[in-house]
Amino acid sequence: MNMNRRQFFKVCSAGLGGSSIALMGFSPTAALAEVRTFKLARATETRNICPYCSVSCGVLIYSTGDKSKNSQSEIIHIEGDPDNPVNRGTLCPKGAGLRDMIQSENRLKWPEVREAGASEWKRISWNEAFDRIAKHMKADRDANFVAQNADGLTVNRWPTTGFLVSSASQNEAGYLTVKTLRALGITSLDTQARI
Amino acid sequence: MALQSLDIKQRSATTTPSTQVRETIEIAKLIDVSACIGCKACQVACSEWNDIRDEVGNCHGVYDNPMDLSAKSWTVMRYTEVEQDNKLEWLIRKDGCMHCADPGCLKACPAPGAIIQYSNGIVDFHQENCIGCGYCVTGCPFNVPRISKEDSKAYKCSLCSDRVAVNQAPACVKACPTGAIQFGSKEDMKDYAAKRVEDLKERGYDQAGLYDPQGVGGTHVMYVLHHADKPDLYAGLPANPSISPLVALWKGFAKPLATLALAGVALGSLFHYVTKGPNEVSKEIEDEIEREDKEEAK
Amino acid sequence: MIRDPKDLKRYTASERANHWVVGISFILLALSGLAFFHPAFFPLTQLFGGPVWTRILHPYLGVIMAIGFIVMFFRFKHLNKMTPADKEWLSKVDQMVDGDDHNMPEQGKYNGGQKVMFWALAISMLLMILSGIVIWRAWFDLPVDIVRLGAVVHAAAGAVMIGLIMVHVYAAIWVKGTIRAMWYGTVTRAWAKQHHRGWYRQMTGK
Amino acid sequence: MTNHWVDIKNADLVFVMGGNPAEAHPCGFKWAIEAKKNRKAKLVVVDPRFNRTASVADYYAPIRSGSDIAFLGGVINYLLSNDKIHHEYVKAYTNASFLIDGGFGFEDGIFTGYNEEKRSYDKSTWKYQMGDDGFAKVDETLQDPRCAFQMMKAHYSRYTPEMVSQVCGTPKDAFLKVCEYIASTAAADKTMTSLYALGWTEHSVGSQNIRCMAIIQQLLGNMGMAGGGIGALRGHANVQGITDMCAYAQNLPGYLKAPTDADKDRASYLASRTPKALRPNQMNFPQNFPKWFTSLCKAWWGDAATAENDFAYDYLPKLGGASDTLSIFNAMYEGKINGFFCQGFNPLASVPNKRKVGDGLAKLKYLVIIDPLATDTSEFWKPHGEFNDVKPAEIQTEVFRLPTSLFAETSGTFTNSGRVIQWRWKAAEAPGDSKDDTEIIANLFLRLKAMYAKEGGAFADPILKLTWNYTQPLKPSSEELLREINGKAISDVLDPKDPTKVLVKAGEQLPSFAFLRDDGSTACGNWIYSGVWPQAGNLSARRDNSDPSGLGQTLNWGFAWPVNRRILYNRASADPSGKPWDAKRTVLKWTGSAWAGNDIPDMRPNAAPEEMVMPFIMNPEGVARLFARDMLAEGPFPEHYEPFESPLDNNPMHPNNPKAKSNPAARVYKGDMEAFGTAKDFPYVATTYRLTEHFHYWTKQSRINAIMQPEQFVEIGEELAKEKGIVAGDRIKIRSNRGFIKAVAVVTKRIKALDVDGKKVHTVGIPIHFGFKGATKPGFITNTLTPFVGDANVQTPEFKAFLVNIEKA
Repeated sequence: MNMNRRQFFKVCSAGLGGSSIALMGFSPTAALAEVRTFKLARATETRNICPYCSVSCGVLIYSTGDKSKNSQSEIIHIEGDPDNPVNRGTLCPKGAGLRDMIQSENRLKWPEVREAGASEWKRISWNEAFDRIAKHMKADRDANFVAQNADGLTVNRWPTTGFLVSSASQNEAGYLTVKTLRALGITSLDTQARI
Repeated sequence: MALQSLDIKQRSATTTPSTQVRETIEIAKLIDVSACIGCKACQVACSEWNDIRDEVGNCHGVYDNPMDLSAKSWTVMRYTEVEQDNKLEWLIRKDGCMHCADPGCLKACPAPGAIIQYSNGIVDFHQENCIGCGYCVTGCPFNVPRISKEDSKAYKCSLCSDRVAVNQAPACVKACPTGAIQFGSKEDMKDYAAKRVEDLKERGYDQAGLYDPQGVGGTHVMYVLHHADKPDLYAGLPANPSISPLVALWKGFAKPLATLALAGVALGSLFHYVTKGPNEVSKEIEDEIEREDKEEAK
Repeated sequence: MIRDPKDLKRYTASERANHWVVGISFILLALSGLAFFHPAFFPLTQLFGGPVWTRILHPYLGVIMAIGFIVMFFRFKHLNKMTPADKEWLSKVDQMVDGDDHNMPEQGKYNGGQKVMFWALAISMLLMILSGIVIWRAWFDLPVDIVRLGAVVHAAAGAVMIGLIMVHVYAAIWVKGTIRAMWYGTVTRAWAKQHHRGWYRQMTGK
Repeated sequence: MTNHWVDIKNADLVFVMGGNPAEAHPCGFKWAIEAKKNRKAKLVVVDPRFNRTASVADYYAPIRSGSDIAFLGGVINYLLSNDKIHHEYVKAYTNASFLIDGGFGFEDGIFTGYNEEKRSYDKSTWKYQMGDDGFAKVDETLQDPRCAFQMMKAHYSRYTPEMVSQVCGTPKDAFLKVCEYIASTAAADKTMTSLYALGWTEHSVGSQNIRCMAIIQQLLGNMGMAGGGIGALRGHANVQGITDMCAYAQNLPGYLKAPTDADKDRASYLASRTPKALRPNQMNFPQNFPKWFTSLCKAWWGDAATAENDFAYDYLPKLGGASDTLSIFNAMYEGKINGFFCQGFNPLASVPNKRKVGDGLAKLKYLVIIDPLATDTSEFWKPHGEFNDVKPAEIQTEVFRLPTSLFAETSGTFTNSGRVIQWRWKAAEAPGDSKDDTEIIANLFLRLKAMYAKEGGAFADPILKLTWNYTQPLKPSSEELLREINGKAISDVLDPKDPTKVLVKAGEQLPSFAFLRDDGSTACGNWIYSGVWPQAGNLSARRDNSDPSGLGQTLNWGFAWPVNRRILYNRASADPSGKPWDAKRTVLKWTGSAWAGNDIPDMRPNAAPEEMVMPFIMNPEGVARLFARDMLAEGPFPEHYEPFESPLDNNPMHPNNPKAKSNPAARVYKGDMEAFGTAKDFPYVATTYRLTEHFHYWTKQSRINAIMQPEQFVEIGEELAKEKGIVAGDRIKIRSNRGFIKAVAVVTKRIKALDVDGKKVHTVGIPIHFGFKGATKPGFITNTLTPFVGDANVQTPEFKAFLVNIEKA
């Protein structure tokens, strides 16, 4: 190709024009620099207490929605309660990760039974679960209740069913559990206090 | 210390100045290594706030886990057992972005607006503008940014710019159970550090001091160290970090100069052409060939 | 365009194809590379589908160019051995640039300037390949110091290479009758006789 | 805790031994750091490992796991022989001056009255000499060789620094340095707080470990002081509250000792539980026992509990014998238990000797798991490779798994280690069909009740007549339950001094336990919580965190039991004349007419100092006990005994008395003694512990915590690693006489070999937390290794000191 002076200028101006188009028309959108939106804006804040160790740090649980009728709320974040005099907003690695406990893949969602000798779980209804467990309890209690000991003293105990009481549930649940177990005569009970 | 989107000090790959008129407070995070128990609350709080979850790894025979910074671990604790003069110390340092006043990552970044330095000192990555070239990694004197294998974007600690923007402390700071991480204006943090250093000196740490390296213009994440004379003890914290001279050279004056040189070549050629004219085959030789052809034809 | 059957064959079809593979990939590489070289060129990324695509494509184009270049290198290497005549030519290059080629010594297929260009490009290309591999994060994960060095070398060698190619292109434009060698493969005997008399003699036996 | 979390900031010395609060209670530990920052306090750590707490300590001393009493006995000896004690405090506020029964003695490691066959003591001589006035005899000069002070001094004179070093492996100079730090707080205006946790309790001598510190704090005059006291750093969020509710056999809510077979009727029961004052003028607060107990019976059986039927005394089961976790699992192992419930409890992982526990569970007819998570226990029957090598077909236990809600999904109260009861608000619904614990209990109970009402059955009365007047019987609310716990007046409560004056009207909530009566006019579910929900409303939900004193008392935040008191024994923070020992940290002072200050007085408010009413109002002595009488199983003074698995052949303190090698009063079941290993086969001392990244066996289910610490590891010292050719990251096998686990080796400078009794002793540190269910890498259960023996008093298993061997896996 033989390019004369005029042709050369043509090529040059075409190149310039092309890059001008790139600069004006096709140039990238303005690179904005805004911070990520604050994710807790308008989230529902609920005050609670960390369920791990006995420091009992106050936590703020943030969930979606405003508790209106049609919106299901989901916990999206948990952080320390700055008002709580003990932790003053701080949390340890366990408390700071509480959301992953609440949303653990290993949360149980419905009652299950593993039949004697079976190798798998079977989903059952609450009604069936309560019914079967209550029958077991009554049968065992009626069969093994000790009204009097060998010396003939009234002892009224049911020693053959045991119960380990949660140290993670609220005082009220613990109290109700103890009250119920004592009324049933259970003496084989303990809690996590020493382990 | 409100942080609004326009309070920008520097943007990557941008040659014109950003808005400079508003005066905002320069902030800093102070990590008091002498009060750190290495509990990793900061690691968890960071992951929780920023919605990142790294892989469940393996134990590698040390307490460290995850073993290194990654696109999904923006801060990690580094544990070092040091025995000096028969005294054992377990030095635990929270590693992560230092938010340099003179950020090497920003300097190296070729994508406009992918790295922003806010006027409060936070150096933030904007993944939307990131092209994944990894130049920020080469620019960083602390080896902090990481490129995600999933989206090829660069990630690192944002100093929770979204929290700071609404006047909340970063998530790690808020969580830190022992108050080893403090947050406030850089000036206040220096004052706080001075008190801590005084206390440490009283306890026999003669070389206690503040780590605010001037090689990068100071940082917005600072450390109180018991052995400020030997930052290297703390899992290789650099004693005198600065932007690699290679990066400085390359991103400093070399590139504009090279651009000018290239423009010079182009313009030189143009002017050469218009002044000297094209180098055409001389009439003489054309005639010679013609003559030869005629002779041959005979 | 009708060609004179007596025109001299300078490049075979495969050589030309090879050159243009390298040439096109170079242009694309230069444009995409410049986009990351200096913010002023960043809008060039739009030619490639945006900045991220530019970052993704650039190294693959580099692979194409590298392969093309290596093939070409071995094709032309033997023609680019420096001779005393080349040195003489180089010593008088200022006259040449000034537009006066009367005193230039007789040249073979390539003149001294072209040979220097060949070797300069070859060295630049080698550096580009090595440094390019080092900084190609999608496939390689090397120590940061090496990557830093790689980035500098890549940028520097790239700038040099672009400069060299600009000279190369300009020379082709400036020396009339040159460009057709890479289009059709032939040059006129007059062109050959004027610029590469040694080669002219070799080809024509005159 | 006698004090509370925030109060740690008031200490001059934070002494951490038997615990690792930086690891296990980071947010509480902040107050130790605050003390360091703001009071220039010192932090001293004694532990087998240089742990996370040690990493920020001013001084660290190593110790062989299981030798704490030797160390602390040495401290007592140091304080006494160097006269570093708070004389006025010791004289006035402890039983130092009390004369001890002439029959009491101690010989070569054994106290008077030992019965080797029963492994227990006849404690009839472990008492004071009584005067004709019915009170204990005292010698104010503390010179009588039979006074508690002199007896104690003689007892601990054997605990020389050399002996401490020989037994504990602690270098002598390190031990003495620790003693110096501790001794510095004998000054009236200096306090030490002691922080301990399972590192003291999980030994066969757990209770006595803590007794040692009680003695030390008395000698230093630190009990009742701001920044003093003893901090039992408890485990679960509500383990304090559930312990207060006494969800264990020995006690009824509020620590009321449960009736046993020995208590044939209410009268004799009350008589044996209601002590008489041992010194004149003392408050002897437990004299109110009948009021607390009667109100409890009224809360539970209401109108069915009448004076005529002994307030339903017979409705309560009588305890036939031991009934703690270990004894229950032993009974289960022996096939004596048919049904079992695990409510938020994972015994397969958390009870010693996993194999024995698993075998026991396999003998059950039915097992009910009530838990939010899929626990290891719930799948004890399911094969999980070598981690749980079982055959389901051979296990005939019917297992039910009931999903329950987590903390965020219920409302109610938690009680922290500092006894502060705090209300929580429900934030979300539990996933799927989960139900609250209360709902599950209510459903089961009401079903049983209906069955008993219809079909009859064994002793149905306590079931049929149990008070259950909840608005939604199947869903009792936390608010209703907390009101029941607080208690209310059934009929008008009258002023005993002026019976015309009604203090609380019938039906109203009680303002505090001071208003409880033993005539059936009050009902109260847990007397120590009385006051948490008075007529004014729910005080546990108070959120005023103002702190006018600057001591961190925040009296208007939540409600601390008892009666919102934040520091127990706070009367002891002032001298006998009522002047604070340290005016800068005034907790209480005598104003001339009453006790007042920055806390609720642990004292009758108008008890003038001249009345000499002593601060330890729960003790019939009125003072604290250096000599613990018959309160503990193995002796009135703590004595060092070796762990049941010891690297030593004998107890270096009693080398010639095999009876005194290990705790002579600890219970060992048949078969378990044989399951103990010896140093010949298992040469290394192992100790188990928690990591800060995890909580017990829960957070292994939580992804983020699994990321932070993903896999079971074991810590060994560099020297042992070198001997065994192990490098960090290697997989190693750890064996005890009860089984083996495999884990990754962490090789560290932080565990050093110790020179114990002329022998080099290595320690192997084994974190718990891991198992075969969860987000962490599946692994073994640490308690496969641990021995099935507990503390002689409360049966806390000896998790902290046993023997293992290790090899590369």
